[in-house]
Amino acid sequence: MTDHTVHTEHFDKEAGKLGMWIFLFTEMFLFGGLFLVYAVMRAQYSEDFHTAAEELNTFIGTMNTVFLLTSSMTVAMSITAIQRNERRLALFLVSLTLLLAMLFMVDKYFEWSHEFEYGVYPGSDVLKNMPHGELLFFGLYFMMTGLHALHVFVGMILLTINFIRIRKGSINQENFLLLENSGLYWHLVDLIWIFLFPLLYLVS
Amino acid sequence: MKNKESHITGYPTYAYVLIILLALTTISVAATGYHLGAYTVALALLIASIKVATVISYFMHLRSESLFLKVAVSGVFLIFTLVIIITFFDYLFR
Amino acid sequence: MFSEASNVSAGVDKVFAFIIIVSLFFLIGITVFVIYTLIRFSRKRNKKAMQFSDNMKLEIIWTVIPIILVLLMFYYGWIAFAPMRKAPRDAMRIKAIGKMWEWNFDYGNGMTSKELVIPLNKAVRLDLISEDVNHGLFIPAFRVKEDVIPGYNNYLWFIPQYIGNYEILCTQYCGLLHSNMLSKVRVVDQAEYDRWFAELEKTSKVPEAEGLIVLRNTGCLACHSVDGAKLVGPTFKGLFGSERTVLVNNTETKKTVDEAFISLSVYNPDAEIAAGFSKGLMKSYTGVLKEEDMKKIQDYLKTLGETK
Amino acid sequence: MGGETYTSFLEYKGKYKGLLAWLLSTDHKRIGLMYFYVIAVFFFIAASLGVLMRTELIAPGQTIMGPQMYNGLFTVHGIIMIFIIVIPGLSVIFGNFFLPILIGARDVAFPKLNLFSFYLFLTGALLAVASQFAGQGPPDTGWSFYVPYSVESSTNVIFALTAAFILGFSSILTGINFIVTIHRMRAPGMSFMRMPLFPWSIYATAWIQVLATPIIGITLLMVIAERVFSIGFFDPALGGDPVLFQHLFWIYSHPAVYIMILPAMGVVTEIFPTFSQKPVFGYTAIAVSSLTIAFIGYFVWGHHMFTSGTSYFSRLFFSLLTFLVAVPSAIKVFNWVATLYGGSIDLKPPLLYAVAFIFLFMIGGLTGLIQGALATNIQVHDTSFVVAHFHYIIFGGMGFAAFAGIHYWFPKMFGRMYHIRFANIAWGIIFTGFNLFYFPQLVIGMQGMPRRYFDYLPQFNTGQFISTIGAYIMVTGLVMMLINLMYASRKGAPAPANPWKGVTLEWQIPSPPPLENFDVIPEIKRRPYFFGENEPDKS
Ligand code: HEA
Ligand code: HEA
Ligand code: HEC
Ligand code: CUA
Ligand SMILES: [Cu+2]
Repeated sequence: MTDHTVHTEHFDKEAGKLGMWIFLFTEMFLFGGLFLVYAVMRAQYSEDFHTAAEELNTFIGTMNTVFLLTSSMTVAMSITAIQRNERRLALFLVSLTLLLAMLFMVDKYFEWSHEFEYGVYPGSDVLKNMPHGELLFFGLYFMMTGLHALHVFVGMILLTINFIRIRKGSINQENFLLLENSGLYWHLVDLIWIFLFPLLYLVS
Repeated sequence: MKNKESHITGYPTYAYVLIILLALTTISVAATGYHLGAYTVALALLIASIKVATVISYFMHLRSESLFLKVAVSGVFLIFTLVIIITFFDYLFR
Repeated sequence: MFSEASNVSAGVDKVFAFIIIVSLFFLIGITVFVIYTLIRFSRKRNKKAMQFSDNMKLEIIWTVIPIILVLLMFYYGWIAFAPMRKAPRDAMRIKAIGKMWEWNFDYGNGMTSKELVIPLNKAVRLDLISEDVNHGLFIPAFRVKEDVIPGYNNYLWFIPQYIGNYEILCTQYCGLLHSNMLSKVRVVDQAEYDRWFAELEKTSKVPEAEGLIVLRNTGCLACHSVDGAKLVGPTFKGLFGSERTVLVNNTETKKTVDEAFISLSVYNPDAEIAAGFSKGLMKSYTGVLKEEDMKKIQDYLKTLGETK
Repeated sequence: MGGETYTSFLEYKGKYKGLLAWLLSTDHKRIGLMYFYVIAVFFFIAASLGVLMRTELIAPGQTIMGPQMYNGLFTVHGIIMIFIIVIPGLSVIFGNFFLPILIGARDVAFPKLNLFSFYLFLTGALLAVASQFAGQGPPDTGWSFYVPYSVESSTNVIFALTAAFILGFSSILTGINFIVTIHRMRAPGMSFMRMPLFPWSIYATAWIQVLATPIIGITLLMVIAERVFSIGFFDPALGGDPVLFQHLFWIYSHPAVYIMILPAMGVVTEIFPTFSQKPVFGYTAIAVSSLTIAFIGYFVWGHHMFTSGTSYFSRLFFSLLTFLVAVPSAIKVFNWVATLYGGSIDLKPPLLYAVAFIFLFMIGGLTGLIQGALATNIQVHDTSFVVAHFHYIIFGGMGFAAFAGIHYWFPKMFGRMYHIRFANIAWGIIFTGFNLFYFPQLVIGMQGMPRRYFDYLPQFNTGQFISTIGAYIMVTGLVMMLINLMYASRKGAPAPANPWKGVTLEWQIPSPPPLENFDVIPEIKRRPYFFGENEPDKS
């Protein structure tokens, strides 16, 4: 794709990792904006936030936390596996991560469709007739979990690519930057959930 | 930056970290049952922060990264906290 | 030199003067110095450049002096600003209601005026209320300005110190006719104020025409005036009974405005486009405007009809 | 172009031919030039809109257009100028072209990502233009998109919001690229304290881009969600908070003004030493003040909201910080002046523009102080005083620095030279027109002429009239400058490798530079800007 036929640059692993970290900073601030809105709204409508949060299913939330935390561990382990050149194990760990991610999404799917059934979805009449604070809570809830789910989805695509490339051998003991960076990304998805979970499900 | 041989973290470390994280989650869920008033949020956020710090330093290997990156990560959290606090200068004193 | 129109204006002007004087000092000083340098050290006169690149003492001086100066500016700015947020308790309270694109001043008990009329030397507190989007209430002569934000209870206050007329402008962008959202403050002496107030009490007892209220509440007046001014759409003044040229399927037709014409224009505006206006600006009000309200509008427009 | 044979990046033939050789190139210099062309075209569009506005304002009442049109014009003028021209502007053009060369690298750290940012940028830019024509007419919210109006307006606001969102992402990716480039690709021996000052300013800028832009991204997404799903974060009818939107908007948009000015400061900092043949005065102070501006600049956003009913305490806080952030700018001004002093000064067009930059930037900055003080801000907020402030500082500052940079690096970029006398004359006309244009705006602003006014009270007529005449004069000069440069880029006399006797790395390679910049990566042994033996060798 490039016209750099004489490119002499060596491959710089540190640069790749640094770039990823900085990208993660921007992701943090992307969600940060939502957290800021959450904080301000919550300070104004703490009662309403409380009642609205009660309607969310803490069990599903907790399960999802467990899924994500565990998947974070498996993806971290897969890097160790690659470093030790245990390819089979790495493949297994990556697929385990994918499986956990899938479980997270399925859970999310049930949760959202449950809410939709009750007429709670963005712009619905039920929502519009709620007290303002509850309306805002659900607005934030959908926006935050929606954006987060989108990130989970992107993460799953990345993991799949990793899976294929480990099998093909283009990710190996010498060269596993992509896996490392995808791992970093995946941990970020986890980090954000760690904050989302108490803020949305555990307000009392 | 030094061209270090990548650090390899052993599997057991990760497992221990996960156990700690799960334990913290349990505490945080259980704590909602008690009515601690305004402290509930504080507690929940405190626990979440501990969890986040753990994930960053172990799963994301910040421990073994360069000093620059450590400073940068803390700087980012610092800036974000300041932004929230400063915004509340408006809302709290209105 | 300093305006005394309100109790805060002189204070604000002093801050202006202070900052401007300091600024001019630096602006002129630095500019003259640069020009001098450009001439004195031009390559013609100075073949070989001196080589120096540091001077700790200078650096410290020109860090500390600006810090002191800006802190002074901050302090004066604060001192002159402080009274603006401390309205006295016994201030006369008037609601200033902003909506697209006019001001209304509510003196209580349903007495509203388009102009702000106030007695001399009395503290006045305006409670700022918006009925739609953000506006900004600005009285340049008084050096006061605050934004009028829906859902907020912002306010401003002042004591007028001279009799006279002053502009009120809207400074927060609020859509199409933002620049026409003007009004006036009239500062008068107590006696005249009492007279004016008594008059206001009398006139505000006369109820407004029902049709006018409907027009206002439905938002028609955003685009149509009742006094002949041309806004987005044609004015309602003199409309009823007049002969209009309209475009039906791109052919010009003459029609006399009657009840049916108005109904059609409102429920299906694109069917007949008044000459000189473009399609699509006015939306259909089917389902929004009830039949009985339509009736009220038609009756009201009749009163605005051609009077010859 | 010297005697030795080499292929410059302009002539280099890779896999692709013709236009594709440019469109698919990952060479930082070609990408820089592509940005340059795109931005120049957009500048021309937005500037024409500005001139139309000026014409409307020549007399009170309706002159050449109605209010709907006028409101659309200043919105699109503002959006294009801010999001497409000045925020990316200098860092994508000169940053791409010269950052790698100045630090002795062959390219940026992620060349493909760089090309990708360019296409994101192009998409966003085209979308912004499309918002003019598609659907329900040009957006009319002002570039600040204040709710609730931006939620209610029936015009093409979503297009504009999406455009700004995409442009933001392009800006973030460029920022990441530059930070990593500076960290990883400096030539051997070039410590941070031996890095030229333009890369320093790009470095500070890149951090703001990375840390502030996502906030506007998410804010715009929320407004879109609000328009599409009526979720209600900001609309008071749904319990939302319009002032919260302003907070979020300015949390980004204030730091954004430093994204605009820092690279501009970097450019002029390169120019002063070259034309006075003297090292930069106070290297450390200039480098550190860039970082200070970037850091403090993050926490002063509230000075745009002094009349929005924010709390008394927060007004005090923001006013204080606003004043503090002015100090590092002052320090830079003093250092530039000291750099000139005692030099052997060659008053060529780049230096003319750079000196004009100091003057106009000072006026812009000092009027900023008036706005930063609480009492006076009340009077001038949302008046044409603010309009004059930011045109002085953006156009007079960043714009003039851009012109300075173009005239400085033109021979290097194109390998040709423009007509110097002609450039001087154009400079004179632009400078005169500029002041005639914006100074009256300061005066009528203080008297209470609000901004975004299509029509105005008769007492402001004189000022507005002079302003419009000034604008026409300035445009004449700008067109002359443009003609001079366009002519020179094809027909100008070939330029030597080092026409200004500069000492930074870009002048040590041929003009235009070869594909990979350096045959041998140079080794850096001392600070930049070393013009002779007199200076003791520091660090
Ligand atoms: C490149 C862009 C840029 C830059 C660099 C700045 C720099 C500054 N700006 Fe400006 N500003 C804008 C772009 C910029 N601004 C824009 C676009 C808006 C309007 C947005 C909108 O509403 O649409 C705006 C609006 C704006 C406001 C809000 C006005 C209002 O709407 O009410 C304020 C208020 O404090 C402000 C202040 C300042 C200050 C104090 C600086 C300082 O950083 C300036 C520092 C510089 C100097 C001080 C001059 C040099 C120093 C000397 C000559 C030495 C002497 C100095 C001392 C003694 C201190 N600006
Ligand atoms: C970079 C920023 C920038 C620049 C350069 C300009 C340039 C100009 N602007 Fe400005 N303007 C803004 C940013 C800018 N503007 C912003 C942000 C707003 C606020 C919008 C809002 O309120 O929401 C605004 C608002 C604004 C208003 C106020 C509207 C109002 O409040 O009612 C007016 C009115 O006169 C105006 C006029 C002009 C004019 C006549 C020019 C002219 O000076 C332009 C003349 C220039 C040319 C004709 C250039 C010719 C082309 C070339 C020479 C190409 C060469 C290019 C390269 C080599 C790269 N602008
Ligand atoms: C967004 C602006 C807008 C609003 C709001 C609006 N109109 Fe109109 N109206 C127009 C325009 C533009 C025209 C001329 C084009 C046409 O005939 O459709 C028009 C035409 C008309 C006409 C025909 C006048 C003629 O000379 O042919 C009538 C009657 C009318 N409107 C009544 C109303 C009423 C009643 C309402 C409120 C319920 C209303 N309009 C709201 C913009 C508006
Ligand atoms: Cu109301 Cu502008
Ligand atoms: Cu600002």
